[in-house]
Amino acid sequence: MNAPEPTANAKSALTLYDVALPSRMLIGTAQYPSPHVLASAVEASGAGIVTVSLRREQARGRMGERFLELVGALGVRVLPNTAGCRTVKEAVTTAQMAREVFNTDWIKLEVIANDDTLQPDVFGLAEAAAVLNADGFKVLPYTTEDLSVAERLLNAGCQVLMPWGAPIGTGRGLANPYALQSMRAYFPDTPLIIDAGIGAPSHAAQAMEMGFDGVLLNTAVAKAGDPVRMAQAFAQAIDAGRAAFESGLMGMRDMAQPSTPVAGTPFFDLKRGDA
Amino acid sequence: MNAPEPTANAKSALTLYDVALPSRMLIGTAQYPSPHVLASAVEASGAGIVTVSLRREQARGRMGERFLELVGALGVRVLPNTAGCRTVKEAVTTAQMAREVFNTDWIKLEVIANDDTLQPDVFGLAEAAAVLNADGFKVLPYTTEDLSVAERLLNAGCQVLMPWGAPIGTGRGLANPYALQSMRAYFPDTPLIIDAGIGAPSHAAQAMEMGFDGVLLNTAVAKAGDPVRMAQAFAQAIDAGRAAFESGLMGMRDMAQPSTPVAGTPFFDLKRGDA
Amino acid sequence: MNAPEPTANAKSALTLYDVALPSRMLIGTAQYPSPHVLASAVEASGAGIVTVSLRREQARGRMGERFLELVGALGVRVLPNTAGCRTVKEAVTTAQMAREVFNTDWIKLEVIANDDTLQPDVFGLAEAAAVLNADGFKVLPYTTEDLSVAERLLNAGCQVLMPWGAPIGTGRGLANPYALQSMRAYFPDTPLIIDAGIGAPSHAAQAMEMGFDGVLLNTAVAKAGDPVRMAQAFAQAIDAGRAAFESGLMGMRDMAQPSTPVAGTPFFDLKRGDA
Amino acid sequence: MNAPEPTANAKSALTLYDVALPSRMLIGTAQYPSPHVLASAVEASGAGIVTVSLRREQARGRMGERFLELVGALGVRVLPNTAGCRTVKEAVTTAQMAREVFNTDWIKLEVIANDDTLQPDVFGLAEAAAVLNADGFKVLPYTTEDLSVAERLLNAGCQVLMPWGAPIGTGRGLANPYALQSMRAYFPDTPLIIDAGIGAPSHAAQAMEMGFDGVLLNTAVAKAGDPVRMAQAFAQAIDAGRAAFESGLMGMRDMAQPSTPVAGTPFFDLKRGDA
Amino acid sequence: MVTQVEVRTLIVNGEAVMTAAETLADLVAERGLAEAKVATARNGTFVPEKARATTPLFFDDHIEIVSPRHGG
Amino acid sequence: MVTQVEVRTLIVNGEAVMTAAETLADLVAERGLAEAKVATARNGTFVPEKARATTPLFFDDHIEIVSPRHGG
Amino acid sequence: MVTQVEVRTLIVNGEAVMTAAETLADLVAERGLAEAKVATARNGTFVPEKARATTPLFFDDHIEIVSPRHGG
Amino acid sequence: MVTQVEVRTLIVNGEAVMTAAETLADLVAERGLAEAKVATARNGTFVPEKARATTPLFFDDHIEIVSPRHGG
Repeated sequence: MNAPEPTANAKSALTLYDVALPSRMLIGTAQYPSPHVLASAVEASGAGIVTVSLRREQARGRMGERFLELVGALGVRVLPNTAGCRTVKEAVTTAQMAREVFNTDWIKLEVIANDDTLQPDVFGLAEAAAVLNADGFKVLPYTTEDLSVAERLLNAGCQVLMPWGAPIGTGRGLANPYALQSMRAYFPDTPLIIDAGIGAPSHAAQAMEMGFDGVLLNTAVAKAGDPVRMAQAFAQAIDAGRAAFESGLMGMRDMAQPSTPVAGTPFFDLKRGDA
Repeated sequence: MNAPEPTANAKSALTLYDVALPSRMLIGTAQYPSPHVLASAVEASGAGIVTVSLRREQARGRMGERFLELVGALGVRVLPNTAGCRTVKEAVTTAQMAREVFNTDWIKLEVIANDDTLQPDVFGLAEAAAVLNADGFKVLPYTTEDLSVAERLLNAGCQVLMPWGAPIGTGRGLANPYALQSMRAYFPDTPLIIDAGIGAPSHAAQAMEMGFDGVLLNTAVAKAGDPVRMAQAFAQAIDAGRAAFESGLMGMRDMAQPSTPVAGTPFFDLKRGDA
Repeated sequence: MNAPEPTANAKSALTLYDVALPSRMLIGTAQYPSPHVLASAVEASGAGIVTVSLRREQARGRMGERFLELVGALGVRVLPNTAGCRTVKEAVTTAQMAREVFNTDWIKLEVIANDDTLQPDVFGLAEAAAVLNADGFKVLPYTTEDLSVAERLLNAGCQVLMPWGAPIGTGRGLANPYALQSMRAYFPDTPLIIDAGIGAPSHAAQAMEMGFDGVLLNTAVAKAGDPVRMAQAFAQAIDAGRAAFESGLMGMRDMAQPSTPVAGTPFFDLKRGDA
Repeated sequence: MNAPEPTANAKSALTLYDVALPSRMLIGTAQYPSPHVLASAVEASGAGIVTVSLRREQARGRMGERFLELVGALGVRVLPNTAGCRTVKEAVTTAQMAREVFNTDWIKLEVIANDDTLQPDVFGLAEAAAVLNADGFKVLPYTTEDLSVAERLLNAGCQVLMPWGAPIGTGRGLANPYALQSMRAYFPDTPLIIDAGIGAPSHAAQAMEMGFDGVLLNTAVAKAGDPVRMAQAFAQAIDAGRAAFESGLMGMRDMAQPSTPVAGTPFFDLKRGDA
Repeated sequence: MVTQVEVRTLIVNGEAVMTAAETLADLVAERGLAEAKVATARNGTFVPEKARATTPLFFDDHIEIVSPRHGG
Repeated sequence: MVTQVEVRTLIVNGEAVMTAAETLADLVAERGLAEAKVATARNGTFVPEKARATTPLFFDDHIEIVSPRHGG
Repeated sequence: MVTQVEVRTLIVNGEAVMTAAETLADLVAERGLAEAKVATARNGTFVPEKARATTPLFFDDHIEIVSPRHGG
Repeated sequence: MVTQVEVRTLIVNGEAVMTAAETLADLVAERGLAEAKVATARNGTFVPEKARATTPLFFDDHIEIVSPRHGG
């Protein structure tokens, strides 16, 4: 049977903060048409980590409880975010609240600079990362491809970085593949997860082919016509991209080169005769 | 169990010339490090069609026989090509020889214009296609994204077109995605297979996301460090791209848009107070 | 008057069909807000060739006469087109009518394949080019980047080719720079003019930097907010791109390299001390 | 002498720190084959600002004096840089030394993060900018397209920003045009100069078409085969790009649209008859 | 004596036209274009100016009369 | 004897609220959240669950009470 | 009695070959390919297997004998 | 009477230098740069021209003396 074996990549599974994960895909839990679709999409993705958030409680806490039950049933690790935070203090307090409620010291750290691009405020990000690392958190910072910011985050104790592909929710793919390639080359040993901006499986595959360690996405799955099938498509594409990276991609050439052998081509002498 | 099911796409399998195929991937048989790797790569790809060629016989026909046995054991359909042909007559005669030896009326028609780009000679291609269609062949022409050439080929009786992604063996991916998208839109009902130039799974996924019906490739698998695993990677990427196309991809946006809900963001009033 | 001086590049001026031209820019005469703006834009462009057309006469021939007067006053060479022609016969007859009315044997040959892309029907184009060359015309065919079509046109007697940048009126710039670069390399001695699809001066400069011999455009000037100034902008960009091509562009590098000298950098030892 | 006239764009000339400049081009003084070529290239560029540096004195100060004389004779404003500085202290001290020697309070502030990309250390940059602004400098920071860094620099008192196009000396053009466009939109009123990475006039024109206020470059001119002519080519391209921006560029379209009028096309009824 | 004039229906520039013109030159003159900068074709084939006078017209002929216009 | 209850105005989750709660634990209980999976902050600083009972409330305190939600 | 055999020079697969074969079938057999999976062309035109025995060979004929091979 | 001159080892522009100069101004003059267009720093801190004469030198001081050069 010639079907691709999804377990084939088991030996190269991703390890973040000493935790071995079953997949290089991380998936968000927002914007799905229904809790059922969310659960099915997460399952179809094979992701070992889902991102979650904290929001002001509603309906006497019932909403939060139902969500926790839903996520708990998925059997995956939760990664709370600090989405929407604009300052170091907001991000730190949100992280601390998340640690208590979600019972995890992992945090996807977002400190947002503006509404147009939702890009990280790299100063706030670095400062919050230092505070949270000192407070015992395992910080996964949402950052840019900036090497000086990356270095600051690593020095602050982060062991994983999550550079953006493109602004959150734009679905543009890798806006600056050249800089991302530089980042990959500059930090060969740091787990780097592309987070945000991924719009299609081909984008995710491209990131993996470049050697990134994983991809975190949400909108492209949740807002697909069929989120469950799209989740599976991304999972396949991420596996494919990683396998390609590990299998050794051919280089690009400027000039064409026949695949079929030239030696023994029939009529070759006739041609010369014609010329 | 959250593994992607490779059979999920069964219902959307590709049909070419009324033949239902198990996969949207077509794979070449040239340039592999060994017959064993070739066989394993084809199997890993799940492809239902492999391309083959005719070359001047060597070793009293033993070479051809061994190759036929190898391909026969794969249990797939063979698609002979006319690689290396420069004229209509060469291509037609090669096709006729192939029909006899391979016992199939399918032909991947190549009429090559020059060595630098190995691009089709579109005039010779159209003429040879007409001759071969009249002679009862099922022609799969290797062509460009040119709509006027495509129309001529369809009028000549071709029911499948195989536009290039980029010149053979370059691995550049889709050199002109804009024109290929126009082609897809202009011929919504014709099976269109991207043939040549594909260098990475992400390229194949992109083609499928654009709505192409399949991908034919050779060098990117055969020349990979690990061809077998690369074949599987391409198979996954092609499945992923097709699934994404059928599942409805999100559109691209210029402005960022939060995935995590904005409503209920903590500290929101504090922020206003600060401002 | 701030018009660019067409003599600036005198020594590298373009020669087409043995006619020396004062500029590498060719400009269309359609879609301007007024005849006055048209005249001023052509003048500002410095172009030595303007394209014109034939349409069914209106107002007892007055319209055509006024247009001829307008163009005549510009002191430039007219290049009639066969825009809108779909068949060889239409294109040939239109060319013959144009020769009589405009008193020139130069013809911009267009044989259009479809309305979506307005791309050349490459078969009709090649056939019409052969007919017109035999009839004594100097044919400037609007073609694609296809090398086999180009070769056919040259064999038919064309001494200039005009490949598209992108479909007419789209303003997308060079849709397939890789293929255009191949074309330039493959025909080093044939005058190649990029015709259609140019939307901005940077597109025109890019084409010239790649070694193309000239640029023909219309919509990007005529539909600009200020067509006269835009015409001049294109003229400058085309001059700039050509000058850059002739002056020897630096190559691209992957790694950064300081422009300011490294030797003698102050504090260099302090740094080592710190490290 | 064929130098472009800097007064051509007089009404749209660039103003930085209340100083009106004759040109939107800024040019570096390094890497030229000879002092004479340097002087001629600067003159041909029409630039009103040249960048200079400080290096350890050699030859009893004669080298510096000759360079100052050379630059003084150009009649342009000098903009000293802090190239090669890695720390805030180095950059601040270098700026202070430059102020004394060059007798200007303008400084192109560079704080470099690493040798691979020569990208700004955005933390050091922001801190040094604050120190230097407080010390009375007019700071022109070499920065990235990062909006949060930009905001920090503006808050520190910078009135001009100089985002990179691509890493210094790579000649790649605009590596992330999407993000640069966001930056332009986000800071509509701040003078933004593209600094570094520009390799060809078309790159410079593109930046200007996007609405950037100027371009600073060095290697692409100094390392050209003919630096003087290349300098002029860049000047033209920058003028062209600015003029295009101010003249209102046409939008891009997906579908082709005839430039020649459709109404009155001959043979139109015949065609219908044929169909 | 009464001269009988034959009137034909032609398609001129895409529109049906009734005319008594017997040659293409007549037709061009009838439309006030004798001196105009126009070119002509009959049934898709170019008719040079000099040949118009000797080019007869028949029922349902398709005539094109074109003049210079802006173009791209 | 009458016990006098002091009522304070707080900002809870961005809205002005009148409450007699004297501690953050009281407030959480008053809103029916004593057993709920919520986390709390007072004036921008995290208050762990165990500290709520010893966290007094003052006029115009800004209190956040948050619970799990989907996120990206 | 002596049978005289005529020997011809052909171009087979691009190389000059001296052969006594009178038909294409003879030539194929002479090369040990009678049972092999090969296809043939004479002077650029396909010769089906069944027609080989009736296909005579002449001086300077260009013969192609091809067999299956890998291809892209 | 003999004046005893103290000689110090400094790092000037990255190289170890033995000098009797007591001030930065002395050092600059010693190197023939009294009239030259140079700027100076001591241990990473800028020393304006006017302050050189009052800037003493100590063992192992790091001195930078820089002059204009081309730059990008």
